[in-house]
Amino acid sequence: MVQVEFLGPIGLKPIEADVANLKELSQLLKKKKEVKAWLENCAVAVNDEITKDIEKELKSGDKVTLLPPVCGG
Amino acid sequence: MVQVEFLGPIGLKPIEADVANLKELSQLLKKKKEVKAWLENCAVAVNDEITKDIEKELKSGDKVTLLPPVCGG
Amino acid sequence: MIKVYKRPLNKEEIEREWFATLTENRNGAFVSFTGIIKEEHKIEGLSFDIHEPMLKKWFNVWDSYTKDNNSKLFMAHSKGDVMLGEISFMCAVASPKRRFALETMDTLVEDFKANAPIWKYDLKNGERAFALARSHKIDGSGLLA
Amino acid sequence: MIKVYKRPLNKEEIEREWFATLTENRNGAFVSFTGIIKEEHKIEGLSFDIHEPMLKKWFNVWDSYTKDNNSKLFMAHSKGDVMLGEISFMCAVASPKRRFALETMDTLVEDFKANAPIWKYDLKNGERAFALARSHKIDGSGLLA
Repeated sequence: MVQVEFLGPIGLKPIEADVANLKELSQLLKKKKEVKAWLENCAVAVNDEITKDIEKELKSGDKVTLLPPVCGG
Repeated sequence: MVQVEFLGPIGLKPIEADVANLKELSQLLKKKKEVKAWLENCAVAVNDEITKDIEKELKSGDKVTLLPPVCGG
Repeated sequence: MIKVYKRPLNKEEIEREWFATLTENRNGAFVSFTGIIKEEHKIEGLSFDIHEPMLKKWFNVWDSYTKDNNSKLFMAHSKGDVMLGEISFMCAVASPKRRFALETMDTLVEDFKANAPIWKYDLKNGERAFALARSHKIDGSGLLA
Repeated sequence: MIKVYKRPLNKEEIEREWFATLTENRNGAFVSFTGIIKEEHKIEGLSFDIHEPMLKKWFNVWDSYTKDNNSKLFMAHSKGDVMLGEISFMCAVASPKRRFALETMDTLVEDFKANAPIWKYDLKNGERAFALARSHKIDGSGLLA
């Protein structure tokens, strides 16, 4: 199982997902109404490293993080 | 009479010069050995305003200042 | 050095701490940036969420870069509420070369605004509202859309 | 605000004074530059001559420019001797816009180095030697040559 975290203003609790890569996770998250609207705006990190690779493999214990738009300072 | 000041490291006392413009002042200063070597390196201000006009007229009471290379900070 | 505070930043205290680390090898140029909560959109203040592990990763890239250039990088940020006139963000570059310090500060602050994992909320009428319109999508956003 | 001190600069004291002028209308970004005397050429310190009336004129051009942009400019410089590790130069821009503050600081510091009427001397073996090789001809130099 992969743990999925939603940071900052998304305001959702972490979920566990049984997916083998980010593409499968994308398909899963698009089915969740409260997450779908955020997907366009969010960057994705696997184990705290931002990734741009939708094919990225996930293994059990991996942590995927959704990062909405930021503004520090 | 025009007062001529030599700033910073030039280390000369002010002099008075009977000149009508900067060109005449240039001719006068080139004759002074201790000043001549500085002329190439110096900017010129008339009454504390930098000028690039060698034809600039001078009137009695004007102050001309020679500014050698700078390095604040 | 990066530190996250649960309160508004005390500029004097923090800069004193940063300066203390320079004693052995005082650098020539010290450039600092201070972010003060300013009046805009009738807010009473701002509030910040921070993902600290990823902030540290973001910071470490810049920290290595400055170290490679014989320079030092310092950063501090508040989490939680920071009210008008208070300080939420400080950062500084100490370097023997002023060009390096000035240029690094410039590009670093822009990268910080664009990519550091920090979320900003307006505090207004007792509510905490995500400042989406003033936020920036991180490079690579939309991957799962 | 510009001030020339007959001693090394006290960074905390000076920045506290600058910040105090911001209370009524706190700006969002405060960018500051601090020049510390660094070890180079085996000097014991540096010494500065300043032509204050022309320094003020130079400053006033930048001061008007920052005021026109709703921002504030601060500067302090030492004259006379400043030893290794001490501070000779400070300057800051406070602005509601961080881009303005960062860009102004960058161009201002370069213009300051190139054109402000300040002369720098190395203090070495008890002597005060003009640092010609590290100085810059003011724009327009050579007019009388």
